[in-house]
Amino acid sequence: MFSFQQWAAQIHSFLLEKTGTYTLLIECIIIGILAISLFAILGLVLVLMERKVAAHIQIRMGPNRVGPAGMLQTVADTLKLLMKEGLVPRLADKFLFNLAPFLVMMVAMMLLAPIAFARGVQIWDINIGVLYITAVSSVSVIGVMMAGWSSNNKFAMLGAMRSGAQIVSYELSAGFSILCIVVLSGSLQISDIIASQESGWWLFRGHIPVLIAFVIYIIAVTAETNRAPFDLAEAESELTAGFHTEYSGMRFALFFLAEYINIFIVCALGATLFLGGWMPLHIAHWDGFNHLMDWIPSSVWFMGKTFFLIFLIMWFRWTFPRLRVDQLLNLEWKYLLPIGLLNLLLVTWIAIKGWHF
Amino acid sequence: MYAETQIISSSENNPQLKEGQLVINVGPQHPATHGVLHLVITLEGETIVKIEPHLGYIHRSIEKMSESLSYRQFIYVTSRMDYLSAHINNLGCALCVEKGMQIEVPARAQAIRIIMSELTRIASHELWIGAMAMDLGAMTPFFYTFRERETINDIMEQTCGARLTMNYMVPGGVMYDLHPEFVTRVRAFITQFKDKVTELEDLVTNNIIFRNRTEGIGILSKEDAISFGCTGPVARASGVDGDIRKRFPYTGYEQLDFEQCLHQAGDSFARYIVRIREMYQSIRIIEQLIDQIPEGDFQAKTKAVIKLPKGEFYTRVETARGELGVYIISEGGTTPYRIKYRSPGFSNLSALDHMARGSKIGDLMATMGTLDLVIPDIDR
Amino acid sequence: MTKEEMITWILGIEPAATTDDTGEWLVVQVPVDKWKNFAACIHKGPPALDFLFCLTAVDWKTHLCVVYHLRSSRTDETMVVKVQLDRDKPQIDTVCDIWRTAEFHEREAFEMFGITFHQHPDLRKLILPDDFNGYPMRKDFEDPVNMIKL
Amino acid sequence: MFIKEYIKEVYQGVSSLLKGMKKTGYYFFHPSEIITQQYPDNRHELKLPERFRGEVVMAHDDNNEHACTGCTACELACPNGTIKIITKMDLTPEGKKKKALDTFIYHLELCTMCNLCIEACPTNAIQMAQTFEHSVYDRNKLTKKLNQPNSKIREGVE
Repeated sequence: MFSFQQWAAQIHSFLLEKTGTYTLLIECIIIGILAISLFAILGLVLVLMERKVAAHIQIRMGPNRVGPAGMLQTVADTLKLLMKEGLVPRLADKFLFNLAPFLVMMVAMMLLAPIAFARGVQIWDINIGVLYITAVSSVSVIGVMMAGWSSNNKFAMLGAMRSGAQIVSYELSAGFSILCIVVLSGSLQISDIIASQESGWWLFRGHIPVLIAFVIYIIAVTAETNRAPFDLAEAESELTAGFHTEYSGMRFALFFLAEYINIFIVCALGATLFLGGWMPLHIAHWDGFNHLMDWIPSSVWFMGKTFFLIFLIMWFRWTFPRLRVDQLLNLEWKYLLPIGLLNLLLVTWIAIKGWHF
Repeated sequence: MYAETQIISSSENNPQLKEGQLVINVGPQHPATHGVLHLVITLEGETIVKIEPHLGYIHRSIEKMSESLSYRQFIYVTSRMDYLSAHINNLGCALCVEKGMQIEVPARAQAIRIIMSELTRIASHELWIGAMAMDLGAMTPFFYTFRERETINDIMEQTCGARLTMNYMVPGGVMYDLHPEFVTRVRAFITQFKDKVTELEDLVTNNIIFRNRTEGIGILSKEDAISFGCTGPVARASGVDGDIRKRFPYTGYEQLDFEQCLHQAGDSFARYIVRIREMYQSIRIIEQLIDQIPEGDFQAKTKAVIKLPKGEFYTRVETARGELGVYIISEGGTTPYRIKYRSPGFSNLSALDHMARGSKIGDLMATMGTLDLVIPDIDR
Repeated sequence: MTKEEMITWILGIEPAATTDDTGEWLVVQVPVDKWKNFAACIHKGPPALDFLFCLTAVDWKTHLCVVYHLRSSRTDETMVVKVQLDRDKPQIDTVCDIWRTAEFHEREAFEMFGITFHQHPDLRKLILPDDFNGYPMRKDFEDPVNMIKL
Repeated sequence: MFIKEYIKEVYQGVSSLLKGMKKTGYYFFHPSEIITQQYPDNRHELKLPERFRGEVVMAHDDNNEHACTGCTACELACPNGTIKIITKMDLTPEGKKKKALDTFIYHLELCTMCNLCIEACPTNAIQMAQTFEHSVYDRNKLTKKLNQPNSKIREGVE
């Protein structure tokens, strides 16, 4: 069976043999390079995917000129953005203006650490993995606010303020949905959560409350990543481009990339929590079926689930109109939060009684 | 005589602004203004305190231009005013010239004119629905409505020779006869339209986000609609029965059976619904005519050089946006002495400030979107 | 209401007005100083001419003429009111407190013909640039750069 | 009941959203509905309607003859000054002087394709062509001379 785990072990022993004490350092560098290249590839793939999904929903063909079936379109776009001049407005706060895209990007990179990509492929299996993700992802709002404030542009400023209100409120709902799974699996560690889904994914085992938690999670993370229909921070028909109005060239590309990386991470987390991460589809006591499912590599399972969720979020984006600011907050505080709280109680009750499958 | 316009200002350098207020410029380059409309908006947080339109970015002074063009030539310029209902603009001008010349238009030409006008109206409303949904953040309906609009454009292209600025109307009738395939293609379009327009129900009309964004937003009362001179769907959504086709019928609308779509709510959703229902009425009008277009001439015989008698002539037609008035003052020569186009968008725009005050910026997009502003129509 | 009835109604309001019923619609000429009062009366009605659907000005070379097209929103009475102005110093009272649509139309007439509308709340240029000189819709307007004579 | 209405509201909202997603999902999974035209690739099968107004051309027959008498009706009919006709004096076989076309200048960059010149032409000498790819790098190329060199008026056209 194909597995990254063996490779990793082989490389590790090889390095240990050759370099001895520097192994850790070299491994860190390798991981860093891998993470950055994963970022680049993910960015390219996700942008292309978004454009293709949008095109097909909108009865168009999407990019189809650069490369076979338009596959290299995003590469060309990236090259264009690299060559573009990065303008800084005259009265902008230059330090913060330049820092903001990197901050947003760094947050996205840090979030990558506890994600389990396949069986045994995880950068850092921290024992508070879920907490770490919720904590770090809130830092990205600082980058957005920084960008909006330092641009010295009223549209950017309005967008940043909206984004602040939005992300801070929707983190609550996302947190409650995550807590549901934490309660069920009894651990904050990503590997433990995945292991707890050995006999079936939580989405199927947890009755309706987990289903509700999943829906709330998807809505909340759509809002957290500033995606339509919650893209108020960059509502183009109202605020032109919102917080990144004044950004151009590579700085803009970093924002753009960070948005897609964030989507990937929240979807990966959603897949891990609700759909078992890299865990193949297992049904308790069906050993033959489970064995068959194990033949599909775990990385394929993980990527498949994550991209399914990403597709779902893209589908939202190209279907719905945008909400208004007060409606957005109403949705959170009047609907999602009360439902989420009640739901958490239900899930806890289920977990205590052991009613889940 | 007048105070200098301050385009960009904040509370620091503008003593008129109160603490906490800020001024933003929506336009002339802004995704929501569909053209080069420039709105200077005073905000308090997200709430709109005042809207001040600045016009004229594409003012071509069509009125002045028309003073030097002959009565045959000036018609084509009006296609460039409200380019989405170019046919109806042309029709208004042709009717005004015919009124001055006192010529009778053949029955066939009249039927063709009505069918073309109604097709134009459907095309315009289709575009509007797409563009308005896009203003509210839903990108996809735009493409679905454009698919239907494209069919109309193709029909227009086949018969009139152009897709947008047709210049199909001439004084005394239409420029050429219908294309042989016209009738079958229009029938096919009607089937397609009835099939596909229901998609909008799922995507836009019943969508809870759309409903929340438009219901109760940008309310224009009946009294205000009259006072601001609003016409067209904007006025009808407020309950003003001002459909020119019904109240002051022209070119044979009086023989047709159709309803004037009225709504009493006066909010953005009412304007949306009125336009949707109007498309169905347009289809109804086309259905009545398409099978019995009278035979005969498509153009009345006119002299090569048209001279209007001395006097004043005013005609009004119902474009997709409202009442277009063409006011020609003739001194008896080959060119008009003065032409005034009473454009619907200009009056409708003046109500924007009243409608949007006190609402959020997001609501402004819903209000402005449902006014269906076409900027060349406002600027002329 | 027939044209004859309207004429008697109008002359009852404003004896100085002259009427002309040869055209499609009744045309009333009102002296400029009586206009504001007259406008308020015809707006009140009956028949309430509450819909000002066209406001424009015409340059007759000897004088300027402001033309108001009015109709009732309930009934079909339509009336054209013309007010003659002095060409060198055109001044008239605003009617935008009676028909609010007049606000924009008067601003347009102001910049295109140079007519001053007294008590207009915001009489600034609407369409033309702020530093534009001259009144382009007047017959004697010449712009050697942008106007192309065919 | 407050709770009942609350749940009903949520249910109606969610179901309206799902209906919209069903519609867009239908199009996503039905690529046959795509209406994009691959424009520069489909050039050879692209057929414009015969009435399409692309540019004004003057038809010449095999003998390099056209039907333009140089009457300037089109020039007068044109609202934009797009057409400029230069005439010359020809000698007829009988030795009489006769006005004839020298150069038919057509400014494509001014033309709005309003068709008024075609309508005005008494001899059907000019027509609208269906070409539409008019972009050039030099604006001067848009000023065209419509009559071909050494062409002359067809016999019998008055």
